[in-house]
Amino acid sequence: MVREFESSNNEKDFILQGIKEGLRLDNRDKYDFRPIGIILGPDYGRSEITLGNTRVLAKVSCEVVRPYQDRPTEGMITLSTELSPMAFPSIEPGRPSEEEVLVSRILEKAIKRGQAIDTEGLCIVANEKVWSIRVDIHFLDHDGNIIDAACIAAISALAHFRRPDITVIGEEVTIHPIEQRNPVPLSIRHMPICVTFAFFENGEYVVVDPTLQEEQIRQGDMTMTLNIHKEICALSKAGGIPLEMETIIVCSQIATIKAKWITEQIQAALDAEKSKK
Amino acid sequence: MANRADKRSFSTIRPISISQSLLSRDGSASFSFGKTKVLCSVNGPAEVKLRDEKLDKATIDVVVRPLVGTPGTKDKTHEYILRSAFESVIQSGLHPRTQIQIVSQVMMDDGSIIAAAINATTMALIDAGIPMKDIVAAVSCVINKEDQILLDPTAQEMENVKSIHTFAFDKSSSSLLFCESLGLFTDDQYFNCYELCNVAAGRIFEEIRGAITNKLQEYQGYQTEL
Amino acid sequence: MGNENNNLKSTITFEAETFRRIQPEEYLRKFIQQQVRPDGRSFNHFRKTTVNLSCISTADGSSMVRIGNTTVVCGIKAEVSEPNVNLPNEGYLVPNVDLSPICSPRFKPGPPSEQAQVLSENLNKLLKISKVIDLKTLCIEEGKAVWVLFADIVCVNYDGNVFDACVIALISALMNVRLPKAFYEDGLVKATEEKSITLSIIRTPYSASFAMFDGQYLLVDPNEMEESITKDGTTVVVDETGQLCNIWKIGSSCSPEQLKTCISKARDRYADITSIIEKAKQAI
Amino acid sequence: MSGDRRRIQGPEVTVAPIIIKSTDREKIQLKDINGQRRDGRNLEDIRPIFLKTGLISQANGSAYIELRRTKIACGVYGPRQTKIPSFSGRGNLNCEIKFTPFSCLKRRQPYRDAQEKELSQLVYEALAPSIRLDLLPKSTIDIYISVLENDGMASCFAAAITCASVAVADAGIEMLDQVAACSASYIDGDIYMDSDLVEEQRESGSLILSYMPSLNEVTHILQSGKVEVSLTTQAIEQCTDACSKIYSVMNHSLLESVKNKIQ
Amino acid sequence: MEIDLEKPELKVVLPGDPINVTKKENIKLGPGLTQTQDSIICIKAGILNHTSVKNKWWVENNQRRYIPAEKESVIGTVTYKGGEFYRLDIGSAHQAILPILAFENANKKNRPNLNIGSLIYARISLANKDMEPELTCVNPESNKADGYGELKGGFVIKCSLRYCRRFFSGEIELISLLELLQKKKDFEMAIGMNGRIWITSTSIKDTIFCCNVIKGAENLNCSDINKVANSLGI
Repeated sequence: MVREFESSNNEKDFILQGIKEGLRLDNRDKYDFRPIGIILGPDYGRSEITLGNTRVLAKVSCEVVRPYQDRPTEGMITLSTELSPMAFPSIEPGRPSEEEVLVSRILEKAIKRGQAIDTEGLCIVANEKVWSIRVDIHFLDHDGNIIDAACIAAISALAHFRRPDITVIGEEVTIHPIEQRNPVPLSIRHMPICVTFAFFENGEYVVVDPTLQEEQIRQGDMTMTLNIHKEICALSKAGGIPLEMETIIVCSQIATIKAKWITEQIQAALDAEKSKK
Repeated sequence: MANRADKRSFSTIRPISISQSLLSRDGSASFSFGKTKVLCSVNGPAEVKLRDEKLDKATIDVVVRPLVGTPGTKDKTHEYILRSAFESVIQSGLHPRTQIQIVSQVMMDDGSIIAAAINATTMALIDAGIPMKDIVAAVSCVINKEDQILLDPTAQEMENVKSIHTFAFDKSSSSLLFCESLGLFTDDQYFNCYELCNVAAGRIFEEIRGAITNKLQEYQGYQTEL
Repeated sequence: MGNENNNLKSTITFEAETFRRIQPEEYLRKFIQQQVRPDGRSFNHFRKTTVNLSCISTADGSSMVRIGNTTVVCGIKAEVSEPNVNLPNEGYLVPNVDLSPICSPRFKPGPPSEQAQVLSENLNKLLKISKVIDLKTLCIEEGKAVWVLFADIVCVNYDGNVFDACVIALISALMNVRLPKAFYEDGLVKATEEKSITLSIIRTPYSASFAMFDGQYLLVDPNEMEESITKDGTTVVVDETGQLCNIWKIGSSCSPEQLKTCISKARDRYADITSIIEKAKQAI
Repeated sequence: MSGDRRRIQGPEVTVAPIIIKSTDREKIQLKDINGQRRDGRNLEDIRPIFLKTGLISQANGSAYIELRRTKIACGVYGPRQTKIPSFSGRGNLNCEIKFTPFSCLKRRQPYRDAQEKELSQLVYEALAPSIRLDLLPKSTIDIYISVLENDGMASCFAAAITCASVAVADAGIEMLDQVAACSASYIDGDIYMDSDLVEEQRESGSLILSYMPSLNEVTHILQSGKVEVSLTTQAIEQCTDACSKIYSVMNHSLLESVKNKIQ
Repeated sequence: MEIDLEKPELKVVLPGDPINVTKKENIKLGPGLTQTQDSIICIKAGILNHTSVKNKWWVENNQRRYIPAEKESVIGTVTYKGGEFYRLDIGSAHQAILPILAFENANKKNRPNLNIGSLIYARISLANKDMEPELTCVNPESNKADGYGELKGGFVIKCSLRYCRRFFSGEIELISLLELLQKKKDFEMAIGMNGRIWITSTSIKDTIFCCNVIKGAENLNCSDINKVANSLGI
């Protein structure tokens, strides 16, 4: 196992003291996100996200498969979040780590259970053929808060994705290559956005979008998944210190503002990409 | 002559782009042939797992990650190719009982992916300062149904071909380090491909030198006389 | 005491076996310089190769191949399945190599090692890209049922050059396959008890492998020791017309002339393998 | 959905086709009026044994056994250093039996299944008493058995034990005695020695005996099915007799291999 | 490749490039170069450097991974505390050993008390590719601590090894940047050759400011550094 060493006590004390004084190393306010970079394309369904030094690539692909027998008219969505040693030198490929389980669970909730994508719209011929949509999320560099970054990458890639158009005559299905006929976007019901908080000193201090060094000293964390309509899709607080109800309410208010801000950025990136084409 | 879909001549490679030091690892680089792009990171010499430890040299660990889907036998084969090609140039004896980890991530596959992965790895190893006695560059070509040799094929050009060839050469003697040729082909066709790719590899070495020079020139300002 | 030590220093001698263990490369070099290999072969000599067809009655086609000590068994089992939605009239041919811990101390129990995966992948590519059989001939009922041929190759003894052995075993087992007559009826596939249908094989490629030592000595059909010392491998696959199907080369650098030598030796070897397989066919 | 990506993938679900049988298995006569079985054997006869040692050059010891269609190879590695650093005064014995995917009528999956785990444990139990593990502290002996073709599970399992015992002896590991194993099937009140697959499918029970002939000691015995005590006693006697015959084959092949080594 | 040493231009070399050395006697090869049977070749990419004093040659690059070298000062974090020694992460492949007695005035009874996670400024006393590096907190010339030992408080920034070397080589622009910064903020720093710079100041805010200025100058050239320095002066 390639070990990665934690920061020294000096660094940990320094960061904690900074947070208490409302100072972060990158001069951010406690409720600020790091700058978000979204690069879409060149092909459909690709999104590369930077959140400070955290870097995530999402790629959406599709294929025609047989539907599950118990859901004959629903397409499928698969999320793959295998952590790569590129961002996590200490992980062993092929074995899911604790972190990976957490990330996949939150994204699964946000995108699949939150029904961000209309799966009925992916049906081609009931019982016979449906679209299976796959989102591969690759973590390229890790400087904290991979969940929020992965969510932005996944949802922007899905929004950017186009599947080949089809014609159905009876049971005959023709798939038109994207060079021949304009491909079709997925029907996206809403865009779930994750906002992660880190807590320090028994919940007395909170920051949004923690960096890796901040994550190392946090005492607890919470991820809220919500959309621009101020609907909360998921809320995940996996362990850590207990929080007061009031804190959670404050966080949810901040999260609504952040979700709106992030959605606008994704939308701007999508619009810019569209006008280019 | 120029009747390829992207208006290239048969013996031209696509525009190459190289970026270095992109990630917070010891070394990283991306290498592109046109749209095909591979990102590679290198970590090490670092601590090695006890069971992988070699007493007289560094252990070279290669992980290849596909863009779509979970890694399979194809990616394992690419790992094996990369490790074999670079084990012969990395001076692993200088860092015994350590690990040099290479992670190659396909960013976009538009043909010639092994060649791009080999070139990206060369760049990332250079970026990490891993000692090497030579560097490696690779190029692919295909022979289509009309018996034409197409250098550096795109994904579309790799379909319905008679044969597919990938060659990797070292820089100092431009001799063959790795080759994979598949399909059906004659001796002459094979050696024509060999020659064509050998020349193209020379082009890639120039590009690599150019990229390194550009990067170092940024620092030229603070070269002080010692 | 001191005297003894001095004696030791001056007359240090090794058993050949000890020398091989502590200085394997030097050991091999000493032989090569005498134009001979540690197992007594000349550089150009392939080990004795035997093929035994129909050796496994539970398989629909089988072959046991030995090259020297290296032994592999290929058994082909035919099952049926629905075809891929996008390729409704194509069957499947699924080759897998198992390098189980029985065949060499280098393999551990558990999922396939990297080497096994590389062997399987290379065999699969060879079958697909060089089109050994037309998968459309494995169709039973378009869009409904196709044959799936599982070609499992088990290595029983690993003494180098396993790829050549695997190719011979796979191709000869494919030739040995006898399928029942199958028909699709009410969502089921029924088959006759009698198995007499052979596969129509388009091409029968065989491989020859080489290892380069010290950049100049080309050793054909390397055994385990030669492979592990040279860390080099060149494989050339040719078909019955002499066309090239596959050239695979890893390890130390080599020149075009050396590749040409490999290719011509691979063609010579092809003729030998064909006659060995013909003999095996007659022996059934 | 994903399956095992470390192997070349076939389709997700495959089945064997339904064979339209011309003759019903149930109607096959297992013995004729003279008491002769389909292959000409008498009920108490075992199949001819082909046994050879030293075929796996990479192993410390190896053996290959063939009982007509049943074909098994065994490789022994060790004694070698135990990987887990905890100290043990006794040697470790590790047995693994693996059926190749093409070895049975129905294709077996390539990964290790529950039956293989169980059989591996039984091989361990049958062999462990014969090996001087007390002389091998901190060491491990690995016995790998590969079933290339299986013509009757009980007889195949017995052959695997015999084969493994010879392979251990071939590796030069100290043993108290060789273990010979033999199986018997109870069919319609008769005892069929060393039954094949067709016979086995009709059995009401079976017995597998592992026996050290020189010491006259049984290392392992496994009976299944409901059988009268007297029949079981008879089966045990017949199996010990058969084991003694197998023992002479084992000794013969080991002697041959020693002769070859000396030459 | 022919490399003309008389020209003052950048001498960019790649691994495998042969070096044509005019004077073959008493040659000293530094990092990035190695000798094969009959020639000298580069094993790292970078800028080829040469001094006629002692006829020394080496390749300068932007490596980030630290390879321990004797006599260099490094900053490490304690990861293990044993009866005879501490183990420190200094960013190299192997952790470094710091013997308990390698401190000023340390003896069997009077031993330093460092905790896991403490930050130490130390000097490499032994470096060998086959052994774990060894550290000392005593300057062998004076037998005194001379600044080596535990670093209290402050923060650590990580940068390329070359950036650290530039401070030690006394590059004018960097030194003047530090001087200007010193005028504005009262701060202390320690530079480890392993790519770690420790900075402390009177307040968290000032430390963050200094860290960002120093970190920000890493990838700038001289004129840009001057610009940064000037902007500080206002």
